[in-house]
Amino acid sequence: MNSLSVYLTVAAVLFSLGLFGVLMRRNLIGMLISIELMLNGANLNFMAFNRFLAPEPAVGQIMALFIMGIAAAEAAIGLSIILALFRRLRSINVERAQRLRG
Amino acid sequence: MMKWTLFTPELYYVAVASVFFLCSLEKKADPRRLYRWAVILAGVGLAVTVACARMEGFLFFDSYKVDLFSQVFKIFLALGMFFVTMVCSELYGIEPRKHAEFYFLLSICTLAMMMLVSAVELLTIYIALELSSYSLYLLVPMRHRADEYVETGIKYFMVGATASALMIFGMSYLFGITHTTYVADIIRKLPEVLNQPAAVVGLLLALGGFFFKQALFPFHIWAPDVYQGAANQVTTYIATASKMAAAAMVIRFVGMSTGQSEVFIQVLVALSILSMTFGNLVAIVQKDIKRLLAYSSIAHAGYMLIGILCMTQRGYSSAVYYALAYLVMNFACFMVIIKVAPDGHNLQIKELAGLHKRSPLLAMTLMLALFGLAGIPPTLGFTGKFLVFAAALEKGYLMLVIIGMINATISLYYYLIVIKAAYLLEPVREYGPVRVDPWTRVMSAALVIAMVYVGIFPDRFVALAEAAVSVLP
Amino acid sequence: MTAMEFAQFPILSAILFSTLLALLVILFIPDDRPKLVKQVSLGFAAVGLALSLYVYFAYDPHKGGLQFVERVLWVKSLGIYYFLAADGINVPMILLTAVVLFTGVLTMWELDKRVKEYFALTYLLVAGVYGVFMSMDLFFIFVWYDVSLFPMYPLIAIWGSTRKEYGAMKLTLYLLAGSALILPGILYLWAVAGGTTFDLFELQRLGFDVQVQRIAFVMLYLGFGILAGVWPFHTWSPVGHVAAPTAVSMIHAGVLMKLGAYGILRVGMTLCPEGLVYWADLMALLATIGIVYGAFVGLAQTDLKYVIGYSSVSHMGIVGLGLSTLTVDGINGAVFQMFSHGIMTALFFSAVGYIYDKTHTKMIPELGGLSKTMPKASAFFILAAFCGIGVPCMSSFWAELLVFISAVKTYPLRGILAVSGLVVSALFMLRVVQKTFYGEKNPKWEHIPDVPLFLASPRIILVGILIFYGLFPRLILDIIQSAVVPFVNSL
Amino acid sequence: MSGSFVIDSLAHAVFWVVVGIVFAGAALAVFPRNIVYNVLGLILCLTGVAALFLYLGSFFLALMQLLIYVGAICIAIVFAIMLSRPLHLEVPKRRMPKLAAGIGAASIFFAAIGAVAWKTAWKPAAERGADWTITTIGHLLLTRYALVFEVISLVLLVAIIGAILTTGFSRRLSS
Amino acid sequence: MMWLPHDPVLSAALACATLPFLSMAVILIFTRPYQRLSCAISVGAITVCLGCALYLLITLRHAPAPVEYQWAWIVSSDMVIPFGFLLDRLSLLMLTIVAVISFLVQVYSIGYMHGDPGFSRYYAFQSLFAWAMMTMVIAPGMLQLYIFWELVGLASYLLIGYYYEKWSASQAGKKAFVMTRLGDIGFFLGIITVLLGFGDLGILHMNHAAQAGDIHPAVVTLGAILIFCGVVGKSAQFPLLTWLPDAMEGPTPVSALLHSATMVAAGVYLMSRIFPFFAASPDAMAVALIIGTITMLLASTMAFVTYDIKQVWAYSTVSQLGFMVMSLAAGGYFAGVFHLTTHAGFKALLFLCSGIFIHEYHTNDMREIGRGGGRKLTIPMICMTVGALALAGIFPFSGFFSKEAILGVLAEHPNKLFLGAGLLGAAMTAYYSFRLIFFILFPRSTAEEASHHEEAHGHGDDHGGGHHGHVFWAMAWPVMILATVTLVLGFFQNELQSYLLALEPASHGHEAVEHGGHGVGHYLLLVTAVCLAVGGVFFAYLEFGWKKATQEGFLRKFPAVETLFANRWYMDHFYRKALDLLVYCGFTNVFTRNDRRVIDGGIDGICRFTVGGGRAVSFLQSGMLQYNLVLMVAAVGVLVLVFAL
Repeated sequence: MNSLSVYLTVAAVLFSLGLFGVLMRRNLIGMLISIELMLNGANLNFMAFNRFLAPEPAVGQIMALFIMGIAAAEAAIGLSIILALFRRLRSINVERAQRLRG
Repeated sequence: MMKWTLFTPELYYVAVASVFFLCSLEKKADPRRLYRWAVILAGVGLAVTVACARMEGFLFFDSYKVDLFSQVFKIFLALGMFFVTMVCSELYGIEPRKHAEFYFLLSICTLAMMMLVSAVELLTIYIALELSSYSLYLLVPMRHRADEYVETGIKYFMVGATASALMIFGMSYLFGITHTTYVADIIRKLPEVLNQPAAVVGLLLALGGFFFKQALFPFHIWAPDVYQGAANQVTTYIATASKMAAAAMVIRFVGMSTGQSEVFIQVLVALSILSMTFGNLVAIVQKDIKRLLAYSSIAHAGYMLIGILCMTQRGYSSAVYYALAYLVMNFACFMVIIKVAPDGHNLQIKELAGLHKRSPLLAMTLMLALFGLAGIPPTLGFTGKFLVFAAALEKGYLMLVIIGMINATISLYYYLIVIKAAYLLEPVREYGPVRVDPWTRVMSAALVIAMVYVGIFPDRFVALAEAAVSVLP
Repeated sequence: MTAMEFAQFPILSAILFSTLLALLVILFIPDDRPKLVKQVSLGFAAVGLALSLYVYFAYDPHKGGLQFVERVLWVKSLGIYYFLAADGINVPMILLTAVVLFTGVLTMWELDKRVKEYFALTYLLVAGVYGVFMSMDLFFIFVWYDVSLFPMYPLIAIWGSTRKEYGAMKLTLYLLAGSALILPGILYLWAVAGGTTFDLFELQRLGFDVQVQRIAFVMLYLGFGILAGVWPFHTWSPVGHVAAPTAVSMIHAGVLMKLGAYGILRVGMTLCPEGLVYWADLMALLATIGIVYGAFVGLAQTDLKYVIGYSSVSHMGIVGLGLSTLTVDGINGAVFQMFSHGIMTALFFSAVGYIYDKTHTKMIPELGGLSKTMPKASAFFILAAFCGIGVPCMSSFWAELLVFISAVKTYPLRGILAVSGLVVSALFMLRVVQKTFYGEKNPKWEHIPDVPLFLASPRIILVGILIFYGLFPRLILDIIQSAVVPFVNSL
Repeated sequence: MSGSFVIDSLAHAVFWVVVGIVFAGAALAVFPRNIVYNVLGLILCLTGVAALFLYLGSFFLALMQLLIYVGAICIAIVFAIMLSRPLHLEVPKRRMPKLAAGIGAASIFFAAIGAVAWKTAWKPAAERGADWTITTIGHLLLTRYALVFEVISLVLLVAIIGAILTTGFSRRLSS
Repeated sequence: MMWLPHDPVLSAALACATLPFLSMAVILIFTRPYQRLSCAISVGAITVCLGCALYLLITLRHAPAPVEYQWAWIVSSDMVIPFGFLLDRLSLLMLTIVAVISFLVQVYSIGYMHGDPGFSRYYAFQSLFAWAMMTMVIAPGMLQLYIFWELVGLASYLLIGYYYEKWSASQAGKKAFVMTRLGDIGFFLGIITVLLGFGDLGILHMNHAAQAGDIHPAVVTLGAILIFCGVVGKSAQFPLLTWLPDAMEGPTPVSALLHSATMVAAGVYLMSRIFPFFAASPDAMAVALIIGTITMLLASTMAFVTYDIKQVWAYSTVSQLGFMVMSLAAGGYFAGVFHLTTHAGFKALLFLCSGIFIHEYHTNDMREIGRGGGRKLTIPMICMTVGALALAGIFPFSGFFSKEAILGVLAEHPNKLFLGAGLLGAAMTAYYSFRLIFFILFPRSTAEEASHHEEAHGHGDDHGGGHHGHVFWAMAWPVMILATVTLVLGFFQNELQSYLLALEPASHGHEAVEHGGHGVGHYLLLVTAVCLAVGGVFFAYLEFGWKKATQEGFLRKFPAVETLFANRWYMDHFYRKALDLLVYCGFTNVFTRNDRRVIDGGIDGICRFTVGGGRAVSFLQSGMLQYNLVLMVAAVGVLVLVFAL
């Protein structure tokens, strides 16, 4: 069963779980974690395609590598914004952030 | 070997970014001096970009393509950057000690978007896009005394991160189905496999990232909050320059399907209609002018998409023209907002009351810009809409055009409300005259003339846009 | 910029750009010199009038066809031409515009609020009107059409009266909603024709499929029809007229509404004759309803301007009816009616304007007996009312005559109904005249001076024109006919 | 043959175990309301993904996954948790409508991409290289992806500056 | 004006068709403040016109064929509407009548309107009236006739509502205009019918073609009946007759003009103008005959009960017009025109005389005038009696001759009912006209019938007091001239007949009757008629003139009938009700509501709906990040599903 579809399914599950987390978690850090999950789903996709379909095995790996780098940067920026928010609101609950609306 | 001269504008902006990075290390940077330097550097940047407009060639093993299309958008970006630095003379939205970083991030963002419009390889596109997004994520929460708007940054970030995750997920499908990351190769291979769901879904999700930048429905959700919550200058930048790159990329990506998939076009039509309608409807009830413009930008993304989804040369060129029009008109609006609210607060529509007395020039600029956004001749906004609709009708999308025009009528309503405030309402309390420095006067006059001139004599600009899109595969 | 075809002095451009020049000049006059603004405005209006008169006299009805042609390629890739020309239909319209502008400027001579902006916007508006009446290129027709619409908003909302913001908003949105149908219609025709030209006559030569014509004609008819006050899309008209300041009402009802009818004729009927034939029945029905309905509703109004507004609906119905007959007589009459209604309604509003300026009311029950205090001012309104009733020897009589003759011929039942509308219109006009001007002297208005000669001059001009063309209708009808005959033959 | 069969089936079994770990980690990262569990779940999940990378033939990426994700990102998150909200505070209750909406939207999406993944006839490339060496990756990084390589440094620079800027620590001692 | 001198006939016609208009324009534009000058201009113009008319009459009296001048007024497709002059015997006769009466009335008005603040305006309108009427009379085509016909209506509107500050006056003007308009719609449609069915609106062509049977009979009938609608409106025939009595609100000279030679005469003139056309359709003739008869009888009954001096004459006009219509409809072309002529004379006389009384006593009530000593104004009294005698058809006054001619025609009609009606009408005419005369001649000082009929609402002629000499004489001269005319005109019956009929060859049967109508039956009829008239006068004397008379009238014994008559057979009520019900409460109300609520409300509703939609949709942007994200993800999911499935 070590086939492309399995990997794609696993990736889809990871991605959807991440998405679910983003939609549902109130803890901003929890949301960030969920986004990391989504990126991992994409990563897994790249690696799977790389393994089963792609002509050049290096390309998918490089893709995944850079996505990791981006994820790191994203985490850094996300966390810093979350911390900045925390310093103002004394909370990292996303539901507190709903003053702008309509 | 590589012709590095092709890379001149980008290198120039790297240099600019370094300059401001160095400034940020300074103990105490004088905001006025920084402003002057920023204007000069941005102006030179515009000149450099224009000077490089006619260059063509490939860089970095074909992952970076310099052609008229990208150069035109680079000019738009440089123009946007220049515009935004111009209105930074009263940068009260940002803490004075962070001004250097502000300019730094602005240059980086511009640089990233310049790379974005030239990039023809998925990874490059992705990274460039992320770079520009990150700069903006950071610019948004920089607002001074932003207690009320503190949530903006996190909203922007979360939506952006989600959208970019969707995008990279879609790109992975594109990679999977076409086995390549080069746009040119994808365009070659995609039509064969377009009957596969993954191909179109990959394309659509990948487009999501740019739709996010463009604030197209359903990726628009950040726009109102961010427009309202960011400092006025930052909003200006987001509303003008950052839309340009997104438009270019949407053109590039939509072009991948080469009009082969009927369903894909229908989805784009639906998105465009939803975007126009949603944006215009919600804009009606807005009180904050920046928020109003946010919704209007959602609607305009829909109009622009009409041109793009035609997938013809005429359609793309109309979208390019529309992008230019949008840049100029939107900037004119924001310039007025910034000048009327020099302390950087968020301007309510009713605060514009009596603007025609407080500053006739600004009032006129605003009126013309809003009429332009509403698509009323003889402004360039009208010409843009006209071209877009012409392209759509050439493909026979009559209903789409009618819906677009009805939407334009709806939009006129809220633009008129703003104009009414500026021209008709008597101010509730005395606001005092608006301080308009000579530069702003020149700028206003130039904008007014540009809006009318390009609207009346569109020939050369249309030709330019057509030449630009003619290099697209 | 190729293909310059300036046969002679570009007189039409001169008229068009004189208004834009006026706009610019006015913008650069300092705020504190309102008198100068007015003088400059009047000067430019006079120049425009003189040039229009030149066009009117220089136009050769025996030769017919397009004259004073100016044609320059404007946007190459779309096939847009800067194409000005005039034929027998345009010439009266241009003249009408010039006259109404001139008298409108005179009528607003006592304006003291934001004078500069007012006249600047007026000139913008008029530039649009001229543009539509001169352009023979669909793109430019649409551009000028919109240019003529949007100044209405500030003009009404700033200088207006009763419910001005509501009226302005309603009018602007409604009319621009109309243009939301015109643009797709125009572009549709352009695209079907291959997307190479917006030149009206080239498009006409290319011809269209019947199905295309039917679709396009509906859009054009509805779009332009809204501005022409076609029932049931007329409700903006009374509301807008009531809200608008005097001269704006004059220009609006006098000229702008004609744009709609002109658009139907020039764009819709020229390009979609088959579509017109298909929809003519419905057009005639709507027009007839408009004629009768407008008169009846006018009967119930208590605001003078509402009355005029509804009379405009009724009279524009006559134009629509004439157009829908597709006969030379009918279209002759329709165009003639466009001209005479323009003059007449300008006279109406001008007369009401003076009364309103002095009494600050236009409610009929509050007025009454005005003829005693201001006989001259009243006389103008009464004369306009006579013209509205269709009294012979005033120009609109001829127009109505032609329209009704051809209407009865083409659509007997609707024609008879429309003719019967004349009784109602007589009833409601006379009722207004009676209630407003007749009766005992009203002590409230005793102190009001009668209109002095200078302020009366616009009305004198308008009355003069009405009667002049009423006595010598051929002077204008021959010109109109020179365009209508080939037009109908080409259908 | 039997040896390879055993190894194969063992590998197969381990593969499913790894998939189970990934799922478990993901679930742990998303569902519990305690943020610390989430981080631990994330770590678990990422490690599982690293293992999957091994299955997909890239030892290098698996290593990178552990280094960057587990080593850097998760630590950063832990620090953020420590800097932000006191852990002992009561976690707010879940709201059912939001939960339902979230589940609905996410499952639509899952169904959609699952269907896409399954319905698409994935075709391998005509010519497939087998060059899995790190050398090639390094070579590509310095040639074809040189621009990206440069830009990611910019990204990281922006991230660093941004993090400092946003959290309010100024590099200037004056403030 | 190069073409002017060449042809004196044309110049004269042109003068008639332009001078009064110019005079009006000059007065209105320039000489309004100068009353005497205005008056002089107007009277001067009409004098010239009179001269021209007489010149034309004399020059062309033996012309073998009608003289026609035409210029294209408008040209549209193949339709040419000419402006021009048709100078034949009928039009010249009528032109002269109009000119004479207009001239006399204008001269009379110098006295009557003396000192009125709107003196100039009055003369301007008079000029307009004269212009419209004269140009109408000599119109060569139906459209020109229609155009000036309308202008006549306009002029009468202006003159009836001359005292516009009086509500009833403006009301009466409006009523006159709208009611005649109602008839004119028919007229207009009739013209269009002829135009479409025949293609030529030249009066001579129409007449010839209709006689020759070149026009489809249905077209003729339809056209004739529709055109007759115009006659009904203009000449105040049943059922559109109620405007004419109200039209008394105008100054009395205006009434004189209106009732004799212009407004109402226009209708009958039209009928005689296209008489051959009418005659070609027996159905139309029958309709006209019935209408005329009804009108005549109805109007007479109304005249029985009114005390307003002008109203009596007004009703008498209506009934005499009915007579004329009857005559024409019965085929009596000459009789009708002759009666039109004589009637113009004596009716103008009657009104002008009444005007003098009214001017003197400031009241319209004949009893008041009588009590005030009306008989002391000898000249007017005599003249009025002359007029009344003519009206009653007593020998040798002009009315006698014309009425006899009409009765002669009616006698020829197969249905003798009409003759009976005619005779009855003659008797009634005599009764009510002398009722008036006796009221003034034999006043009763007691006011026993206090305010039973409040007809005489205060008249508007409240200018200057007692009559100055020249004022009185300005009024008296025209009256005396008219009285003379009334006396002598009847004796010119044969001359007139031969003049008029020379052009109308005695080819069609009815005319032959008139030529050889002096048989035994005719004399019998003559005697009967005179007896009836004298009987009417005598009956009136019994009731009003005799010393012991109660001056109550026999109708007092039938109060119901009296009320019916006094209320004009409730026709006004009917119209009022119909107008209220149908127009004001009906269409107007429904349409206005529809306009406000449905159409405008619909538009506003759409706008409100849009704004409301904006408000509703704006809840999507809830501010809660995750709700928005749900929206986004769900939308993307749905889009992806579209492709996946």
